[in-house]
Amino acid sequence: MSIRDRLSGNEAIATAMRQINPDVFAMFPITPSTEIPQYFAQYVADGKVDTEFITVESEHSSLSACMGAEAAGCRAVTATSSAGLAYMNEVLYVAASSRLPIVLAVSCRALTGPININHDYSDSMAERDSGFIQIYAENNQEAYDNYLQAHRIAETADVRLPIMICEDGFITSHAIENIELEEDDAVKAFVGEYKPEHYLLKEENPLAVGPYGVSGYYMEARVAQAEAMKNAKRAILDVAADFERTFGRKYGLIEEYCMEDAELAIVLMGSSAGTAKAAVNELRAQGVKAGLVKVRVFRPFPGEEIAQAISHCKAVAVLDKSEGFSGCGGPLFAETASMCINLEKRPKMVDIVYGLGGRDFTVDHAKRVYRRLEKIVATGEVGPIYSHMGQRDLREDVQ
Amino acid sequence: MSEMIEIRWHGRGGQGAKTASQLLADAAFMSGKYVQSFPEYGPERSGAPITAYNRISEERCSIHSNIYEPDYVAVVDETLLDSVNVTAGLKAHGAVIINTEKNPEELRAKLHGYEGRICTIDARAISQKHLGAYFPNTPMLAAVVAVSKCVDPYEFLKDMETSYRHKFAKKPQVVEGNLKCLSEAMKGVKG
Amino acid sequence: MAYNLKEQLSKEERFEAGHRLCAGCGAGIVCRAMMRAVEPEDKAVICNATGCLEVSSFQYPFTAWHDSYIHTAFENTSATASGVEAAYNVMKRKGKIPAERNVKILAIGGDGGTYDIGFQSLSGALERGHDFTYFCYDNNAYMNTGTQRSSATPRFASATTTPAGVESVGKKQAQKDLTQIVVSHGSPYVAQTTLIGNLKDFHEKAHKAIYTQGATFVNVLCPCPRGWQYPAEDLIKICKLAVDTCVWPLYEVENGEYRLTYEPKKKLPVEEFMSLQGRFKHCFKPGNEWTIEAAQQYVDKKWEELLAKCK
Amino acid sequence: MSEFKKAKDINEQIPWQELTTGCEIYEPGTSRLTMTGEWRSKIPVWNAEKCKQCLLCAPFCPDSSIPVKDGKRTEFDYDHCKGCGICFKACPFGAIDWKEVH
Repeated sequence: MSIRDRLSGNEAIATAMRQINPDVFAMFPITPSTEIPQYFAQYVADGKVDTEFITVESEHSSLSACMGAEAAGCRAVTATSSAGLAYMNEVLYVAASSRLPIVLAVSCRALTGPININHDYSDSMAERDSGFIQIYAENNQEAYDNYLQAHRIAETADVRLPIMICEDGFITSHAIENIELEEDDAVKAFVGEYKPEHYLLKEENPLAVGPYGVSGYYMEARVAQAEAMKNAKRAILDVAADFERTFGRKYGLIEEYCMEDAELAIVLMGSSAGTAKAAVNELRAQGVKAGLVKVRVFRPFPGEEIAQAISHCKAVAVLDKSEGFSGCGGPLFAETASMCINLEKRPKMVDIVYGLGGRDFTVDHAKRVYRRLEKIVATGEVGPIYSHMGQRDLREDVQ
Repeated sequence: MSEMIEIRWHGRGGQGAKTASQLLADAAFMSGKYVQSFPEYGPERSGAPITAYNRISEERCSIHSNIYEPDYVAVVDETLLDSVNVTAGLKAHGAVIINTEKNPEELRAKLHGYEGRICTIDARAISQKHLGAYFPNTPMLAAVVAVSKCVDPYEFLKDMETSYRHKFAKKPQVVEGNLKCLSEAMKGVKG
Repeated sequence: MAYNLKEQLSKEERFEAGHRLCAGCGAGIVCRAMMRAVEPEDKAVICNATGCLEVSSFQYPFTAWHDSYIHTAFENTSATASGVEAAYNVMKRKGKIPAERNVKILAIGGDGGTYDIGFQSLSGALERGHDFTYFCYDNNAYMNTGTQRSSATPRFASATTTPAGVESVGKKQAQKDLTQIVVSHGSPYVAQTTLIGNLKDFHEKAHKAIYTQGATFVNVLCPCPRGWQYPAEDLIKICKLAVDTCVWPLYEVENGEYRLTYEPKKKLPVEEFMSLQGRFKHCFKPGNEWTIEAAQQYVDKKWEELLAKCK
Repeated sequence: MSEFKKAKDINEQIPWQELTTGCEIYEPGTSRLTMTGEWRSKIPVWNAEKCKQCLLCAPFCPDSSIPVKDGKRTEFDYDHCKGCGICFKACPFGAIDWKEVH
């Protein structure tokens, strides 16, 4: 039986952690993820978990300690945001290439500068090539559900990769909303025990982790890691299928909303998808064939699935909540567009960078995007492929 | 979604506007509603003006933006009226609920031409009387419920009693004080 | 138990031949002796900072270590060890490791990974008091990248980023006294040693450090023939001179109590240590005599300070 | 013990599918498979007759190439000895020569 409750995204994730009872939690605080280890510290203080809770001196060390613990044979977790994730950058790559299935909760927040504590994806997007699996949540429920699935995905034998469970800083992390929680025992049964084949503290044989790899091995090691990331796609769907059987809530790599006959579509991530759904509802009521694709899994990138979902559309806007500074669009657009390149028939596509550093994204903003797509369809003119939305601007508003 | 009620709270960092919005979400949650409670975050420290929000509805609300056209506005600290345009975007059918000892019409001049309903509640006096200290949140919460009817007032008092009895299991006198505080505030709204 | 070299060498080797350290590298001697200090019935997990030792002792698929080993990065070895220790504690608590099984957690890094880039994580782990022992093989510069100066490089040493030249007499600053800094963390056991005699001094300190509960630290002066520019075969002589000139005093600090473990019968001039090494060659050029005097004054001052603490 | 990939079966000819996950190794001391004796330009020669078995040479070998058996040193492990000469200097009895490799 699910338990009806109301929690913030951070407390939902902390609750999932409590139910899973990981072996080691290495923490260093940073807004807006700080509440996660704070809630957890209280669980430790109250004897609700028997986790070894290490209060390290930096995020670089929190992930390093997780590496040591995970390699030693434990489930190790941590949480961070923004500069903390950036500070972990080096270790993210090492954890992934060492194939250690650490679970990292990220309350996504803008990177400096100027320094800003609010939400966008500049932190997690900057780590998109780190080798971590990345799953994003629209709300507290998804943050909780994604976390419950995380260990199993990461620990899948032919995957063995670390995973980021991302929620939108403040918007999700600090907003209290209704949530369906699952019983502790049901969660434990779903997640299961961690049984690595080899680990540092194994009695029967030693384990050596993290070698120097000469050129004669490096390429092969990287291909193996790339294949593991490809395997993660199947693992995510398998775990989601079992999650649906067990708890009744359904997840995929992407969520298609009103896409069956959509002519105009937005591709976006996280809480903005929920806001945009309200715009779709309004437009549908007016007879506009609007739809949206919410990208739940960003790594591995569900390129074929997205391309398939939007292939029949006339115009598509990709909404990027991070500035990649490529000079020609954000990362979600670059990858979405590249995956459409071989479609027989493909929609006109534009990229809109929005919502940086907590700049609000409203239903009206979403409607403006659909109006722009209508104009593209009507005129056949795409206009600027890459633009920003929501900023004060001396130029004529391209939206 | 027409039955969704959106509320905006204005307070000062450390005074508990965020907590008040959470308490309201709790109350609405207990009466079976779908709720959202979220503050607008910045690096503000104690004393700085802050904003918090509530959405209360019968179905889950997928919108995650701030609220620009609230149905109700709650002002926890009267002195904010000098610096913040608290009624900005407030819907015509709505109301602003202000913590003050003044009468509603005495404050209209400070509300930037706002023509709608003004409600006041002397949260300080009620709080001092029943709780022996200044905790504006409890009377404010009751006033917002009384004005907005975002939850059924009778159910609200019942749920709050259950909640207080659980929360203050070892301090029954605190339960009584809080309940009196709520019921007096519900009756004491002016305007 | 009294130190017996024959018994020690009869133990099974735990740092294998075939690693790729330079011929004559002190680090190989350090690793062997470190592993002899772990009781044969106990297992160890070695956490190694990026550096010469790491690229040489675990080059895929060849590990020199008989015990479990993990390398993650350069600056985070103490943090990695913290995680291993946390795992060990929790696995014992949860019954995943039998109570009677003993695993010693060792961290090892060069002076770059310890004095400098790894200093933050070392300080953090010391302060938290994880039950592990950190061994620093201090070879006085960043050797893995080609002898760039570190904070462990002594004053006047020529390094590739502090070369001697017309306007330069090598490194301008004295060596950071990391051992003292570790003592200031309140570590229950801290020691300085090097590779001399029958390695009794090293062994006893390593053993005491490994078998003292808490975060303990052993700082080992570890010559690098390439970086210090001396003939590789002279390693023992160099170490002995470092000790007899008091450039590298041998002492230990147990719960804050200082103890000198070796006092030279005759304290030799620092010049004798310097003259064997190409990195100090410029100090012996006419006009640079003052550098040797300054080096001597510094060593004398530090030595007197240490003696005062050991009284 | 489960069957796992051995270092001796890992080389620069095998495909990526046959590497260990994360380039881990599950055995002790596989470096022994590397013949670092090939690096040698000078060679230590042990004179068993002069040797007093004081063992001072053995712990100073950075390459674990002076095996000690039953409390006595034995012949150098020339497969791995890099010829650094430290043992030659360590010996107080002149029982180790150090010669050019020809």
